[in-house]
Amino acid sequence: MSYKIKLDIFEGPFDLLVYLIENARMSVYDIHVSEITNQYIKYIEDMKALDVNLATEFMVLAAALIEIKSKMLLPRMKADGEGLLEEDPRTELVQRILEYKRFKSAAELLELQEEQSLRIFEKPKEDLAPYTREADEYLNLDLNQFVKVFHLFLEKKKRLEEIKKNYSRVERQKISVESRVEYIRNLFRFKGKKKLNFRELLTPESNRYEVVLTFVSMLEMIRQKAVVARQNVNFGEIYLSLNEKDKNSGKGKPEEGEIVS
Amino acid sequence: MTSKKTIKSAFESMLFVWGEPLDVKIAAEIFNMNWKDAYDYFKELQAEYEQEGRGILIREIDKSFQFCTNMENSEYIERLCTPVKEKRLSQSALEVLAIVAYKQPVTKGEIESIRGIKCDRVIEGLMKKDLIAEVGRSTGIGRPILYGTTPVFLKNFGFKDLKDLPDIDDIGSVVREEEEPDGLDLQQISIDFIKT
Amino acid sequence: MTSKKTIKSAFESMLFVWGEPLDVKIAAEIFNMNWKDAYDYFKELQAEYEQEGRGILIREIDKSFQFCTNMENSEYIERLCTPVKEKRLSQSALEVLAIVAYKQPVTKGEIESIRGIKCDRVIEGLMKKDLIAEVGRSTGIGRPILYGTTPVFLKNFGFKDLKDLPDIDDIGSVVREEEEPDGLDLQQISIDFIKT
Repeated sequence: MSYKIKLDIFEGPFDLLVYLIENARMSVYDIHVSEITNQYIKYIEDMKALDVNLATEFMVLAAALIEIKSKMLLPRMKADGEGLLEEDPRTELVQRILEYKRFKSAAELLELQEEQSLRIFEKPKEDLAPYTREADEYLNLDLNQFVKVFHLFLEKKKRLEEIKKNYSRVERQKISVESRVEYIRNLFRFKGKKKLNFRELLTPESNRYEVVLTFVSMLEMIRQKAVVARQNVNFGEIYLSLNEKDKNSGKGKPEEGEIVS
Repeated sequence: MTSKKTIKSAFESMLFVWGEPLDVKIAAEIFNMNWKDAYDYFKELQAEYEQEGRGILIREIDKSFQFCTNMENSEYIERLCTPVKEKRLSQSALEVLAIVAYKQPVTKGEIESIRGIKCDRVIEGLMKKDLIAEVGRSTGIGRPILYGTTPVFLKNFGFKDLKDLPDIDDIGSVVREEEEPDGLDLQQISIDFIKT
Repeated sequence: MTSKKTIKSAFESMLFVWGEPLDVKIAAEIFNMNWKDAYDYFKELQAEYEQEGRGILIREIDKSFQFCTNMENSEYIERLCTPVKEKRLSQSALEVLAIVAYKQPVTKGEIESIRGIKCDRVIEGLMKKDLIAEVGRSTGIGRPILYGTTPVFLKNFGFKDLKDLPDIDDIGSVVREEEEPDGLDLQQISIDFIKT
């Protein structure tokens, strides 16, 4: 028999093997390994003679077939004669052939589907430009995420609180704007003056924090119209004078009345 | 002889694939039929689509026919074609939003003292997205702005009103602890100083 | 409330303009309706077109719908114009595609072990055609890439979804029944012989 074919029409060694088995009208479940192996090897040799570039996988299967063929020659009875059959050396090969055949059939089926689908036509998208507007931005807000994030945050915070509780806070005592305003009011009273230099509001020990705090407090008092400030030159002295007209007009705090009167 | 039904079905397919107005002459040639018959078939098809109030119609332009969409649906097509950009809130934005939601009305200082970090940019971002808004001014020193959530916030989360907000255990205690006087508020100020 | 008729008409317009398969989710969002209702409307439309034996039909692909021509009219369409046809897949490509379709997610190694031959080039080709895609990595040694089919595969082969694939265990018998005894397959091969 001479095969005038190119090997590349076979999709792989299994494809060739399946072809040979079917061509020989053999059952996959009862392959005459010796016969098939001879045919298979003959095939490959013919190909080599024709200078066909053979994929190594074809040789791998050839080797596997030869191995199965040799195993078939060995008695499959156990040496002790208990009659237990060793596994048929062809089993794995049969499984693989069957699996390959299943997918080969599936491929044929896909081919049919493809053929039908090629007879169905779509139309391209219309020109959407007349319909397109500016992109709508929308916010993806997920309530669960919202609550989860906040829970995490609260937990973190609570843990921090726990840690803080175990340590006593060592901090410079700081004064609030309110108490500083109060202090400045009292200063006016103690010194019995209507006018004070900004420097006089500070002590020589005042640090930067206190300077800033005093300044902010002064601004707050100006806003409340409790004092009037004057600065004759840039970076010059600031003079503060109690605002005589501040007659409980602003916040209506009783202390304010006291100072003024 | 090809049946009328087959021809009309084929005309539909041809109109669909062709896209552009299809000349009756071309269609007639394909079926080897006379022009008038082909024209009548197209008119029948056109009438069918119109009667059934379909979303696609057949229009006649200079002895050619073409599928087109029903004008009445242009609004929906517009919505279909409008691209949508999805945005998500960042972790910090969600945190600030939660604080505002649960503590409103609230000042920036309070938010910052709870989170222990500056929030100007985040607050700005949430305002831009219309999720929070200025709702007034505190009577405290400096009369700081008070923030609250907006109807957009409720809508986005699907709340009917603020009472719909899920209960968060311990939220009160955690937030309150931080409010104690002598506290973080001043620390916050000192942080600001260092920065500048 | 928008009437059912209006919605179905709008869906038709949208399908027509869109051309590509239109995701039911997108259509549902436009009408603020739930997914299932939108899906049912599409199915109703699909049935209407089918019953009337129209030249255009609606096909379902992966939870999307698309207008397409009736297969029976392909002859006339081809007479009208020469549609750009995608090239048919080679035998080996079909085999690999079948393995991926039925065994997905699947590694290259598994495909090669079934076919008994290397498949790199074929896989590459199928990826380029967007019929298969990387869908993840196996937890096995070397964490090999896993392949699966794409929506393009469903569309090109006319499957609604993966469940639409014929049962593989029945395939063998079905195909065998269709073959004439002593088989066309062999004849086919011998024809090939002469060709080469």
